[in-house]
Formats: sequence, C-alpha cells, structure tokens
Amino acid sequence: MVSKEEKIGWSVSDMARNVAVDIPNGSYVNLGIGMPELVAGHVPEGREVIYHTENGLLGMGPTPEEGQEDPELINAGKKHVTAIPGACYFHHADSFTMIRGNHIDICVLGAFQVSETGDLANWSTGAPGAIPAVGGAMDLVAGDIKIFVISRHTTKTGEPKIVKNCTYPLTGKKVVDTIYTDLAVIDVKEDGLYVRELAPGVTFEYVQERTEPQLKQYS
Amino acid sequence: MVSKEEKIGWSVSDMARNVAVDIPNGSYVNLGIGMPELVAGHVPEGREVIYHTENGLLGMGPTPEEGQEDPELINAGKKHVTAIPGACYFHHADSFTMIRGNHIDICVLGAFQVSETGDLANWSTGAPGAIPAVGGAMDLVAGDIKIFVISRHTTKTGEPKIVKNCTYPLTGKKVVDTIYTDLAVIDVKEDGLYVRELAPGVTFEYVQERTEPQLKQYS
Amino acid sequence: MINKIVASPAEAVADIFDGAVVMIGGFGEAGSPIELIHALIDQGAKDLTVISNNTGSGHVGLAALIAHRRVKKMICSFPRTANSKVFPELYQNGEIELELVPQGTLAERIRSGGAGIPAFYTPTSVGTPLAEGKETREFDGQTYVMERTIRADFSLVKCKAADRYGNLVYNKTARNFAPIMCMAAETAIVQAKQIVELGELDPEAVVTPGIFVSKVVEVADPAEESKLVAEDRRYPW
Amino acid sequence: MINKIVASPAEAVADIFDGAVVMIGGFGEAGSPIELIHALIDQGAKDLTVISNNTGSGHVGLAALIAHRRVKKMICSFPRTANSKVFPELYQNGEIELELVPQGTLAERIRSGGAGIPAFYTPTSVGTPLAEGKETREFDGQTYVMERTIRADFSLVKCKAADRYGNLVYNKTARNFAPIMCMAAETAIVQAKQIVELGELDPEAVVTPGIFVSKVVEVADPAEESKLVAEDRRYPW
Repeated sequence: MVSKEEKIGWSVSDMARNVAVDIPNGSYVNLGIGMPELVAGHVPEGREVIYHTENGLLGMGPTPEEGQEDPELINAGKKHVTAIPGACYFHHADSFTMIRGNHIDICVLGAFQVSETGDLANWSTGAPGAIPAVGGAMDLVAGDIKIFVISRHTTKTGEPKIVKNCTYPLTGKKVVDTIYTDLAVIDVKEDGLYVRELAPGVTFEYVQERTEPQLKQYS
Repeated sequence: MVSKEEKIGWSVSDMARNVAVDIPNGSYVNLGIGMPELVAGHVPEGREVIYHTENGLLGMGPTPEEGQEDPELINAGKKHVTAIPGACYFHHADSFTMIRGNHIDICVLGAFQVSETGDLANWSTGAPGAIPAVGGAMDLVAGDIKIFVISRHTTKTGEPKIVKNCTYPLTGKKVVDTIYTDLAVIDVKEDGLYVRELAPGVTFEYVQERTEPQLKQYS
Repeated sequence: MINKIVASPAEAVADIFDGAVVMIGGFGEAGSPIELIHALIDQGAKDLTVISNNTGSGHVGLAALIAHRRVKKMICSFPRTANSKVFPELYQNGEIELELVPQGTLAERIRSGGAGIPAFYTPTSVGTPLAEGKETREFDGQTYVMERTIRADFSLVKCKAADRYGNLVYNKTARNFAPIMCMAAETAIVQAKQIVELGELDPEAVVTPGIFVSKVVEVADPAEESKLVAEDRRYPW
Repeated sequence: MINKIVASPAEAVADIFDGAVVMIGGFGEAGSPIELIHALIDQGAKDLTVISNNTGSGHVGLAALIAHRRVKKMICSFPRTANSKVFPELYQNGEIELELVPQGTLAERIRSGGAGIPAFYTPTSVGTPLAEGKETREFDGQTYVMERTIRADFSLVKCKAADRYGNLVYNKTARNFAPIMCMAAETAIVQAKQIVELGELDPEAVVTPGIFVSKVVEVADPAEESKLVAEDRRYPW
C-alpha cells in the first residue's frame, strides 16, 4: 500500500480522453454518473458516437445553456441534458432492452473495486446502515456490452482499487473489459490483467506497487 | 343427431345482435374472423365499444368506401378497415400484451366445437394433410378475457357442435363463457351449460336434441 | 360514451384503499405525478406498498407520502438521491421496508405484469447479493435468475396530453416508467397537462393506448418538484 | 459519421448467408418488404430458416422465396391464407419444415430475443397440442408453458420513413412485427419509402430507435403484393 499522494500520472481529463479514443465511430455508449460523463467531451474528430441514457433517451447531447433547462429532459444522474437531432425517447422497459439485449456497444462506469478476473463492485460499500441503491448498474454489466471502468488507481487513502477479490458487494462477475486509471490502461484478459499503456513518467513497477494482483505486460 | 336443415331459429344477423347486446358500454372487444365481424354492426344506441385487431390497431372502424382502401390498414382477417378518431397503432408484442394481460374485455370467436366444460376447438380439424394454422386464437382464449362464441348450432351435416368432449384439437381448455347460436344463447357455468334464451319458436327440447351434453335451465 | 376524464386529483385517487399496491411514475422529478400524490396524502390511504424508481426529494410528492407514514414498503432501484432525506431516515430506523431491484429488472417485472407473463429469466444480478435466494437456471451455458412479475392495484402517472379514451403522449424523459406502469395496474390514474379531443393525438404517435388507462385528470400547471424542494416546501401546506 | 443508408436492395441483402435465420416483417401484405425479399431471391442464399407470421401469397415476395426452394423451415402462426399456394404444396409433400407458434407467443419470443430474456412463461397453448413436449409450471395456481426466445441473423422489414441513424416510423398496421424483429436480429435491414434528414422524425414518435437497425435502403415506390398476385405475376420477371 502506498499512502503518499503523488502528483504524477494522467489528469481526469486525460483519463476521459484515453477512454474516448477506444470508442469506435458509430458506437452506442452508455456513460455512468460522475467521471464517465467527461468522456463525451473527448470524442476524436471525425467520429460520431451516440449516447444512451437509461431513463429513456438515445442521442443525449451536452448540458443545456443556462435558462434552457427542461426538468423533464435529464440523464440517469438526474442532470439536465439536451437531445441531438436524430434522438428519440422511449420507456424504461424498451430502454433496458437496449442494455440487456446487448444493443449498447460500450458502457463506461466508475468503480469501487475491480478484481483480477474483472469482477466489478460499484454499487454498495456494504457498510452497515448505508442505504443500498443499485440503479441500472447490474443491468449494464449483465450482458455482453463492453465495460470500460474509469477510476483513480487507488482510493483517497491510497488503497488499491484493483484487487485480487472484491471485498465490496459485487455488481457483476467477470464483466470488466478495460480499466482506465490515472496511472495506466489495463486490459482484463482471461489469463490476467495486462498493462496496455502507462501514464507519462509512470513505470510498470510503480503501477504494480499500487495494485493488489500481479499485473502482466504484453510481450 | 338431426340432419334435416330447418328454417327456424335466428338469422346470422340476429345472432350478431344477441352478442352485441351483451357487450357493455366502454368495452374493448376483439372480433374473430368471419361471423364475429358482424357484431360490430349491431352495437345498441348510446354504447361506445372499441375494437382491437391483433395486427396492431385499437379503434378499428368500418370497411372503407371503395377506392379508399389502404393496403397497410387491415384487420386480422386481412380485410381493409378504417381507424376511428381516437385510434392508435402499435406493434405485435404490445398488441398481444393487451390480450395476454387481460386488457381486452371480450373476444368473439367462431368455433368448430365447444365442450360442456367450455373447451374450445376452432383452429384445426386435425385432418391429415391439412395445413395447421393457429394465428392468435390460442392467445385470445388463454387469459381471463370473456370468450363469446358465435356459431351455428350444428354443422352443415347436422352434427352437434356443442359436444361432451371436443374431438378436434383444442384451442384452449375451459375458456368459453357464452355460446350464441341460431337456436339459443347458452351460458357455460362451472356446473354445466345453461340455456339463457331460446330463438322464437324454438323449444328447449329442440335445442337439446341438437346438443350432445345435457343442457340446463335457469330456475 | 366512453369518458375517462375526472374532475379533480381528489376524485381520481378516491378509490385507493389501505394496503394497496401503488406504482408511481417518474425518474427523479421527471414524470412524477406530484398533484396525484398530494391528493393521495389528503385522501389518507395507508399501509401502501409503493413501486417507484426513487423515493422522492425534500418533503413534497413521494417523499411527503413517505413522511406521512403512509408507505409500509418501497420497491425501487435507487432509494436515495441528493435531496432525499425522508426515506433514508425511516429506513435506518427500521420504520419502512425496502425491496431493492435492479432498474432494468424492475422495468421488466412491471412490463411483464402488464403483459400476462408471470415470470421470466434475466442475466441481471447473477452472482450478486441481489440474486440471493432466487432461482437460477442455465440456458445455452449462461446462468440466469428467474424473476416474478409485479402488478399493482393502482398506478399514478403524469403525461403531456391525453384524450377521453385515455390515449397518452409524454414529454421527453418524463415518459420513463409511466407506459409500463399503466399496463401493469388494475386502475391506472393519469394527470395530464392537457386534455385534447379524440383524434387530436396522432394515432401513430400515441405511446400509451387508452386500453391501459382508467382515469385522466387535467393538471394544466403542475408543480415542479425541484423548485418546491429548493424552497424547502412541505406538503400539506 | 454514422450512415446506415445503402444504395440498393441488392447491397442491403448481400451478406445473407446460406443457412441463415431470417425474420421477415409483415402481416399478409401489410409491411411485407417485397423488394428486399426479391433481392434475396436474386442473391441466392439458401437453406434459410424464415420467421414470419404468414407464408406469402401467389408467386411473389415470401411465397416466391419459398417457391425457389430457399427456405428449409418456416416458423409462423398462420401458414395459409386465401392466396397461399406455394407453402401448402411443399408442406404437403414434406419438402419444407413448419414450426407453428401461436401469434402472441411468436411476438413475445421475438421481443424477448431482442431484450436479452432467454425464456419466459405464458398461459397461451396450455392444454393444447402446441404445448406438447414443452415444460409447464404453476404460478399462483395457474399453469403456464415455458417458451424460449428466438433471435435471427437478419431481419428484413419495411417502414414509412427512416433517417441515417436508422430511426424508423411505420404506416398504420404495416408496423406489426417490424419493430420487434429489428430488435431481435444481429443485422436488421430496412426498406423505407422515404429517407429523411436527421431531426425530421419527431423524437417522441420514433417507433424503432436506430440502435436496432443496421442498414436502410430507400424504395420509394414499393410493389403492392395483392396487385401482383391479382395479375398472377411471378418473381423473377
């Protein structure tokens, strides 16, 4: 465990850009609440990506100008959004058809913990007295949608978030495809976690020290 | 068995009127192909009934004027129809939601045979070489929708169509509520078949002779 | 003549009985039928089981219904939001039951309730605490959980426009759970911003066919929950 | 840029392979994608399993596809109509397989295929020959049949208007199976009477969101099956 906060690695904006470059043109993408929302601001030139928000909108656009908000046009995080030309609205059962039926291509989520086999914990810390709230997280990871996790590499207190086994209640088993942290981009493969890219000035060993399971390198 | 064709009893139009008077104001009604379609022409003054056709229309109106037909506006029998003000269109899964979920109030169907417990056979004669075709018949009778059967009392050759046990393949078990024939209106109850009304000049005994199971009279 | 229009929210909710199962539309404030909920508070029915995605904000709408101790049990996917204080407090004190359901499973259980499907299988929640105690089964090498349908005695929803047959259209993401909740309720009660003549709604664009709706009341100028919460309003006022 | 528009029916169906499972929209002639079916005949794929409510009329469209012996098996609810001659003859000679499915069960199996639901229970067909060999189960004292989902490699459907994202609207009862078939196919191929600019379709009235659609081709003046049948036309002509 490494507790000292250090100023190396990617910024949150860099992390969002790293995710965005891995999203192909024409993808249908669901963005989780929080850091995942930043990904929409980094779509590379020439690509068109369509955002799904599970509360019933395909073709979610950016935040409206002040004064233009419609309290009945919001995203899953209950923030005001807009709709692009070519958008459409639908009810909740149809919306989750797009998720459960694997029509969405990619989902970008935050995480409390990711295990070395790609188990994800992002809905409950299991703390006694906490109000459990799951929302659509379990539906999003249940199918064959590619799951990209965007998260700081360690907790605020320096604990690894990439662990051998999740200690928090699971959202889903073997569901994460790639982890985008401030230190590295890590692919979750059948046989382990592969570091695909390191942040500038960050070494493999530096990342390994902050990661519970053994990391691998592409040969 | 009575094979001689006789000229007593209700006309087809009378039969349709008998059904129509038993349909309360505000009912959602699905009419089967053939004789059931005539019921729409006999709704009593002051009542409003909404017709569902399972191929995706609620608020089916009468046959269009000649030259006004739209090949994409048809009923389940594939005949040209119209849509009333207040109608709406929907897809097949939603349409059968209305049926299977018991939102339709009444369905009027034809029959090959009805048993004394209300079993219905109306989709296949089971004849070798016949092309089996079921359509929506089994869905219509599967829920708690009231099932009204409109049918001649006997076959063209004078065989009873109301039988102890159906010999044709079943559409559904214990599904028929009332049978409207040219001779009588017969309610299917837990404990048997009750003659509720007789056609002018027709006696209970006359109907009984043309019916396989024992009929009962309301006391 | 068919006329599902009633004169007031109070009349619309008059039949809701103690112990009823009530579905309430809305995702956050979008689509929340706040005037119907307030009428239900006035009406007094208690021991309700409420099915709604959230548990309301501040001390108005659903949160106020809960605050008045009318709700015995909540079935929802996300019982806390930025401004939800009422439910968390009662829950932590053990004064209200919670059945937590993944959002897509909740939607499909409601839709199946309206569709005459008593149970279905879903991959959602397999291997998680929310699947504990539930039957699982393999199909084609993958594991699924069996989920039972939900039906309600009443649904309360909000829409943009309605006609006297009960045909409905919605506004943007305020649609959310309303169409399937109308399907799954014995009696679906709707507050509409506008009531229009038969034929004014495009038959190709009707979202909820009138067959799923029992009562419609016009509420031309519904309150905005977020404004009421920002002003710390409490119902009844 | 996303552009699902292709230049011709031939291009739209080019990837359909021998042995593919193909859903074809339409209820009778309403909604039947006749130009796509004819392009498929020209293309030559064979040993197809076709899922469609009917089996076509005369010697055009689906009936012509069957007449050319491209279809190994039909899954449908009503394989005969007034003018269907091709299927009945092949079926009676044992030259084509038939899986007969009640219409509502067919619709729900298709919809569940698109919704990630592998199986569900339905009251339809209980106690009839069509439930023979199927698993049954009681819920709340009533018996239900378990039905498995259906998915397809390709769906061929017809609509009124489409945009380059693949958003679709339909005309009247030609909608029928098309929306759920788009959902249930790996590749949904659409013939549209008109292709419009993004934003021209009302986002509240889109019936099939583009996410379910892969290819769209404009066929501005589609043939009317019933007229072709009345003239006893045979495809190819």
